[in-house]
Amino acid sequence: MITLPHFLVLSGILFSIAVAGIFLNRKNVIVLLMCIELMLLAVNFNFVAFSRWWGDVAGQAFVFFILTVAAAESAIGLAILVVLFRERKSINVEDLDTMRG
Amino acid sequence: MNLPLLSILTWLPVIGGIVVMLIGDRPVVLARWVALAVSLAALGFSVPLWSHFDAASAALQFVERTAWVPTLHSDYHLGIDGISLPLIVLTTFSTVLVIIASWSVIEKRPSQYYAAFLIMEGLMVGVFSAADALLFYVFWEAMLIPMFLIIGIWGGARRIYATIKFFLYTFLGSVLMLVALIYLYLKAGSYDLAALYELPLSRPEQTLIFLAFFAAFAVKVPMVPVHTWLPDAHVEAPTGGSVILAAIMLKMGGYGFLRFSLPITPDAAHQLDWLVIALSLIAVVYIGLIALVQTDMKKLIAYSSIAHMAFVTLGCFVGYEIVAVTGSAAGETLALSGAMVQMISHGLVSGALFLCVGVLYDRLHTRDIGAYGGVINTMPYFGAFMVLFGMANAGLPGTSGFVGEFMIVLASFRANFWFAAVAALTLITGAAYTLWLIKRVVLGPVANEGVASLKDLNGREFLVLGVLAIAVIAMGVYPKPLTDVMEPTLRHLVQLMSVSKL
Amino acid sequence: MLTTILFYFFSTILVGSAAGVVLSRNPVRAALFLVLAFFESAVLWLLLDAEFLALVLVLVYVGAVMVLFLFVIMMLDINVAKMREGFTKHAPLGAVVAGLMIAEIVYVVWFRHLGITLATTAPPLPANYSNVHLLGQVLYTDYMLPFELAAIVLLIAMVAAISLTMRHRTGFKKQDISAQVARRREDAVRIVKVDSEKAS
Amino acid sequence: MNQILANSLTLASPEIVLACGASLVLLVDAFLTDRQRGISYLLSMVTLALTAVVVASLPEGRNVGFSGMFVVDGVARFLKLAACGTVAAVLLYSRDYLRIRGLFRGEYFVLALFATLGIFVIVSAGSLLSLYMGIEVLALSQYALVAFDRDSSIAAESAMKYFVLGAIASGALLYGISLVYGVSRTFDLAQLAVFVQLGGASNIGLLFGMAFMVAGIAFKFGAVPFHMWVPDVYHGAPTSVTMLVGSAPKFAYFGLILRVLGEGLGGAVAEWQGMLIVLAVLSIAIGNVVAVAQTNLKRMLAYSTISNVGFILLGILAGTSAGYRGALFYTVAYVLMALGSFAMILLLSRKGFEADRIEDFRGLAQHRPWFAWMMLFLMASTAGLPPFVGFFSKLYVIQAVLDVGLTWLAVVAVLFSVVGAFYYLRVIKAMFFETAAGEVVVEASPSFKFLLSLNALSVLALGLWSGPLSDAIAKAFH
Amino acid sequence: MMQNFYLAIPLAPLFAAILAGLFGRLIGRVGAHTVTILGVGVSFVLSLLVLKAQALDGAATYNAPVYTWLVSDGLSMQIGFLIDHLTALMMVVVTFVSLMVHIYTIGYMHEDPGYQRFFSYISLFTFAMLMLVMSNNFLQLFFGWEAVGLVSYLLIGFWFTKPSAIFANMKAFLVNRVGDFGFLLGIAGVVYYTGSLDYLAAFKAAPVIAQHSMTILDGNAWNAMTVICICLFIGAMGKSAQVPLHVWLPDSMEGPTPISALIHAATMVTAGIFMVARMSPLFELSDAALGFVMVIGATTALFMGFLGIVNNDIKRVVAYSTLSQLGYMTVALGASAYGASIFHLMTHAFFKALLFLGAGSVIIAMHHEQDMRRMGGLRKYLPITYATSLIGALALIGFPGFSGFFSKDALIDAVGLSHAPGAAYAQFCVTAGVFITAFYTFRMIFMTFHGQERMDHHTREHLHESPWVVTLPLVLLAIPSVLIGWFTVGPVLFGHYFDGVIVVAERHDVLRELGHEYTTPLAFVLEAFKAPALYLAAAGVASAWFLVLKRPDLATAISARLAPLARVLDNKYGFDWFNENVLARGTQALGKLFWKVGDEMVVDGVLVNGTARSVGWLAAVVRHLQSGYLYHYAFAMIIGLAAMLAWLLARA
Repeated sequence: MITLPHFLVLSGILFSIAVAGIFLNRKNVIVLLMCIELMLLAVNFNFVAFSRWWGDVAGQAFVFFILTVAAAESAIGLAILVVLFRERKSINVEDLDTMRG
Repeated sequence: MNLPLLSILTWLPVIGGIVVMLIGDRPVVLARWVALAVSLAALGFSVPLWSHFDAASAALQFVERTAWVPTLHSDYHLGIDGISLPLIVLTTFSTVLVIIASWSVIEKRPSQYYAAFLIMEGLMVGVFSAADALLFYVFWEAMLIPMFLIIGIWGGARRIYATIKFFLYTFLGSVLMLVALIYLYLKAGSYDLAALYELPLSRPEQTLIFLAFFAAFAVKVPMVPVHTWLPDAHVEAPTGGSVILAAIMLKMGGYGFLRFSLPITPDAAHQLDWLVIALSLIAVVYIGLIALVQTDMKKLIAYSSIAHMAFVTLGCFVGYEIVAVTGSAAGETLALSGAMVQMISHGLVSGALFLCVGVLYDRLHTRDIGAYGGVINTMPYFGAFMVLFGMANAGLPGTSGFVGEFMIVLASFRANFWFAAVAALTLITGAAYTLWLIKRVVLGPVANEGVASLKDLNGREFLVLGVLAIAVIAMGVYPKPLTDVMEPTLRHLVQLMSVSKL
Repeated sequence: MLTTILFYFFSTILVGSAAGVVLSRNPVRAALFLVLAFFESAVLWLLLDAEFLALVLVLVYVGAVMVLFLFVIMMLDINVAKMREGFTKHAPLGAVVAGLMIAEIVYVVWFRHLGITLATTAPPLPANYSNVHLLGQVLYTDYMLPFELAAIVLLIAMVAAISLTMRHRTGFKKQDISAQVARRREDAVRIVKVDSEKAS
Repeated sequence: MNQILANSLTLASPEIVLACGASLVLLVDAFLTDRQRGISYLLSMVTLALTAVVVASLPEGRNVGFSGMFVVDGVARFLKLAACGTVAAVLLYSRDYLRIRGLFRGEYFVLALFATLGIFVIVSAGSLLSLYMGIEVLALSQYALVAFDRDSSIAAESAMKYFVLGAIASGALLYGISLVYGVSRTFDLAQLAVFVQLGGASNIGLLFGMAFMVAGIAFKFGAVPFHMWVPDVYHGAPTSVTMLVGSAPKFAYFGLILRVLGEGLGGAVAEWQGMLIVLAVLSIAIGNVVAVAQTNLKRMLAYSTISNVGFILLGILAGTSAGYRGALFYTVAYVLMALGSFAMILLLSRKGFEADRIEDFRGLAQHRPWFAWMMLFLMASTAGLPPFVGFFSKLYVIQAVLDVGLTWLAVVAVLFSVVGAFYYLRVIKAMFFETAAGEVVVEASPSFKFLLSLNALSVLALGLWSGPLSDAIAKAFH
Repeated sequence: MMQNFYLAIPLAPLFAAILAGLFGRLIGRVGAHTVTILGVGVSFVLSLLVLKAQALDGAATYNAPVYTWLVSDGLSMQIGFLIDHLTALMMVVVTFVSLMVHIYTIGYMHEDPGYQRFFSYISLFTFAMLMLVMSNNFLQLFFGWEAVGLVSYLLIGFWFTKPSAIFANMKAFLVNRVGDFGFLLGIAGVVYYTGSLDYLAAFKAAPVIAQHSMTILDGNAWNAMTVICICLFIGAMGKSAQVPLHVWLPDSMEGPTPISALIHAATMVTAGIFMVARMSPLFELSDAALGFVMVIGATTALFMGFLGIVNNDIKRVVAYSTLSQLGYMTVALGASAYGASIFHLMTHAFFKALLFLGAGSVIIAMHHEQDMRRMGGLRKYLPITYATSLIGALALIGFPGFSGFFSKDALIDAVGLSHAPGAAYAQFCVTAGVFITAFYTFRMIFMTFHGQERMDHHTREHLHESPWVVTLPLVLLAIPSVLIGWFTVGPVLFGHYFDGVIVVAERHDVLRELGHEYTTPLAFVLEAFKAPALYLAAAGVASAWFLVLKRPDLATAISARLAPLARVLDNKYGFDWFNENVLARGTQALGKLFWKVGDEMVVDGVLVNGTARSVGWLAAVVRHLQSGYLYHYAFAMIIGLAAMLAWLLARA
């Protein structure tokens, strides 16, 4: 029997993996962007599951907007990435340390 | 006379200071004369303040009151009583002297120097005349900035260390007071001092509030062990800064005790009076001994200031012990009155001593005692003044320095023989460090070529020191006008102190 | 029963591919794992009767966003050889924190049921249920404001992306038709009087 | 078009004007040559002015539109006006800076206007959904603005950091929203408030979601430990962008926290108060302490921001209306001071010289005494010294904290503000006590100087006479 | 009317002092001494009138305030005069000696550049001393007390380029301050118990004090009167140079000689004696205090006399003699023989001033040489000085018929009758002191005026008698030194002169006991031949003659034989050593310790800068968390989030 908590736990695991990915990844910025997508995906799981269980379309509507925003976000993220690469010739996370302290 | 005298005394110097700053250094002469004119005007306005003051009343006089911050129920509320009046007059008086004393001495941005002092003057008058706790705090803190600049811009070699130390020390103390004031406001619903006086407070509340106030005022006075900013600040400050610092800013601590700690938290003050008394007595001995071994003239006088201000705190708090021991309030007013007199006197005497050091410093650019010796040979008038002020500092009867100490010793004997005994030790230590200073600097054969080349006081310096000398002696010979002004207010204060707020 | 099997099957792959995104050394491979994760999610969403969103996920994410990712990876010409192992000595600590997060979430949703009473199964859907229809109905009415804002978000993304990445390169030759059309004779031809006799 | 929609659109008219204005600028700018960019600038200013006029003419009282997603009340109107003014000031301040650095492009204005729109949406949000959309409108504009100087490597780096961390924060916020939604079955803040009132305050799911949301909000504010982006972004972004990022959005975040915690989860104040206390204490402590070690003024101001955010949180965490009022007062005062401080950096910067180190201010009092005094006002105010407005703002929030019995918190806060005073003093020290290494050049336009003076003097004036501002705030909350 | 009259007495010298001090350059040397002598002269004449009115015309005691200094808490502090027999006597003594010194100074200081200043000071001193003795209250007493101390300070350091002088004046002031410390406490005690600073009011309430007890140290209840009296007496010890606060007086000889005569022999140092006598209503109520006074006085009387024996500086010998005589007066006070004490004070003022001025005259003649070992045989060069000094010496040793005889003999007898604690010790000391006094006095006379001439040739050629302004005061002082005892011993000592002024308890009243046997001065003189004192004095003179003139070698031999004792005496019992090395160095070391360790290390180093440093250190550490790495930032956020969640779950 698949209950709501099943989905919620799944989303929790996804969310945690995504988060862990962000701070475990020490090399590649672009993977960070992917982790972000993954994180939003996990959130969407929650919304969709709740929406289904409560029979309320609002949750799905929210997911719709999240998807839109996430797409826009990726666009900007990638744009910044491109600018960064042009300046640094690198997208290595460890190189992003000129400002500290 | 329907002029808003207190507002004039507060804002005239501030505006005058801004004007002087805008005039700038070109020409300096103009800035200087405007500064002098403003300070003289302020002194002039304090004359009617004294003459129209009803010395028989303990009530606030010259009251001005308009809404200021309605959301905080805080008013622009000025008013003075017998405690404020002498301190305000001392402020206006000292400022004039400081401006004259720095007439041609300051070379770096002189107009800003004068401006800073004028602004300080206004703010100090504000502190002494504010009848609203928030307004008081605003003036109290606002004063830090000009003083910070005065020490930092025109000070000596370690001026930056000294001024930052001064600033943070005093700021640290006063923020705690702010918390206490806000707390009181929340309980009383108003920042009006009269309302705070009537506010009942439980014992733990009083204790915490008292300690918060204590943090602010003890630093300002300063009391051992939070006194170490003072020697540094004094040593590094320019002469005028030292004078104002010693003559007035330290008084704000004592004023705070009288205006806030005692009437607002009488029970806690009673409960913790041992702390204040103990610290005061420790200061007399400890600081006295430290002053003895100083090699820097200003530092020596600074330490002597701390020891003298210890009398003020002793006088403020010994009253509770008097009641506890004798069962009567007789002597309380005497102690408070002594504290007030001591403040005024110390303002004159230490100011004068700092000016004396300034006179020497302007000539030889050192404050090291070892660099002098036999100054009186080349500067007889100066030597005479220095001996006079030294004697006043040592508390010689006939000078102002004696009056307050005498009153406080008399009063504290009522509380405990040892209070009086330790306090009276200042007769010995005070004389020791002062006379030793005089011996090494003023007396003796001409020590070196520097001393040999000294020129005696010029007319300006003579005027300043002469006026101070007259004040010191007049106050020593006939202090009654001063104490009469304060007496009803202090009696009222004793009443406030004796009514439990529990 | 079937849903249970499907759920566990796809969710296992989903978690695995998510882990693949995080763990793979090669960004291209990570992107492909992410694509896989999106597919699995779409399937699971179908299990939740969210057909429209499932399709959007595949179309928009797999079809557009992930392609963009791959495009950027290619364009930036990242030296994959240099992309060594990305984890460092602090990885265990990171794993602990991630585990803690999972534990906390699991505790709340699994053991505490979010503090509310949850129906074991999803309520049955009405007979004429149409996911797309329902969404379409609310998007332009109740959700008008966010919808407009979504448009603005996209506009911002566009403006930002263009302004950040578009460059006017020097030495770049392009045709300017209006300039060509607006050309006048005087601009192009200069009549010079030549003293013929002195030529040569 | 039905009446309800018409009403909604009327309520949203400022946003519409703003969005149209931004689009117009975008459109017009495409046809302008570099020398004509001034037109975009003017158009943006006109848009802001128009918007402000429209905001001011909105109906009084609390009005709801767009199915409850959009709320216009006194606070929203106040915050919108403040945001308009702030953004306009930022644009004016940054004009010369941008022009000199070749950044004077239409997109800057477009993004700034969109950011303003985001602020508007946030402060008017009636639902978690519109709140989220507003946050993203604002955030995306800011990411782009931070990276706006494409030739600056540190700008790109800071933008990247800002973006990634911001996305995590968004994720956390969304995760929290999803849990709250899962428990309360609504996005509407008013309904959420009802749910919380009816016993939801003790629901673990709700609280769990709330914690995620608090983390997201704390990131936006830059509260410790979600503050790490602040110093790098303030440092890396072009100063004019730093100024924008560091000023107007604070109004939005105030609105955000007010709407979410104050209105939606107001009934659970006992639950989020503890979290905010920790955040506030950490922010005040770490912000003030680390600022001491900074030599870069922008970075120092970033840490100063962190500590000030802690103070704003003090007002919020009291959970009383006086606390919210105090926090808003604080926000206004802080924005004024931050604007002025960054403007001082802009004042001294010129081509190839950013003037963002404290030592760049050496000897200012000798060469430009007027501006040295202005900076002194700003620094003293930020340090919380009377009679400047910064003092009163601290007074209000500390009062709020004391009012709910958190005396120790007030004491901690003021003690750390003493530490804070130290680094503001360092700036004053550099200006007044030290001598300049070389010539101090000021190339700013008269309007810049005028606005800066006005800005700094207002810090003093609002301190001496804080009545009007506190009255206005009280009215906004009425 | 009377008030103005009395006011004129102190104000005349004050006015003169101001004139000479502030406008000295304007009025010149002649102007300065004219105006000051005029001022003091007026005081003297008026004082004589007062004495006449009091002593002969039986004028009532005058007690009235001049003005109110301040009023606080119901305690009125006033400046006012109490004119009675005691005061009148003191006023005459003070103004007379002062006048003599003024005149003498013209000659003594005529070459000094600080001429006007000197006159200003001594006139100022006269003013202060008059304020002291004329006071009707403790405040003014203290004022005068400190004022004379100030002038003493200024005068000892008159030659301010002389290092020894400015050391001595500081020492004098500080030691006096130690006394004042006790004095001030005593006054505070009086005010506490009586509620008044006024003498008469306080005396009236005095029995009340004696009923109180004070706990000074835990477990020890002291009679309040004893505490107060001892405190007051500590003040007297400072001013009247009683052991151990005597150390300043010998050093004060660094000042010009007229000062030694005026201040450090005749007037100021007797202020302590005067004060105790004035306070007799208080002291009478505490036997313990009286015993204390007596023991201190006796010790001073004997042991300071010893020091006179070994000293070779002519002025210092006189100074030690002064110390010793002050001890005598103090002993008398302790024996409740206040009258005898005041009487001795008076006679001593004349003959000691005489001796000092005589010594000054010698010093002038010797061109500021003070070492007696370089003198000798001066008798023929300085006949007047010799004659007058001899009179002074005879008066000092109590040669029958001379003024000193009357006072000292009565004093010794009185001590003999006393039953106060320590009376036996005191009696021994004063009796033995007679021999010592005679010995050192005549040692001085012999060494200076007799025997071979030991001065160098140059000095000898210029030896001549001093000018008349110097010798006139000598003569004028010699007259009372010889005669005054005859006229005054009856009324002052055994009559009723001090009745109502000095209060003596019935059981203490030794003078009245003595008075029973008194008939006439002549009988009193003859009576002395029955007592041992006279023979001791004679023995003293004889020994001096033997050791100084007859067998000088024996003196050296004796001091060699008694080397340890001689060393003790040479070191003046080690008081100076103790003060300088233990007290002064000790306090300095303590001050340095407090400063360097307390202030600089603990308060500044640890608390203040330590806090600043630890903030800086913390900043540097926390700064490192801001590593610049994105993953650290993210990690911090996640930890924060996880912690918040954990905290929440722990609470829920």
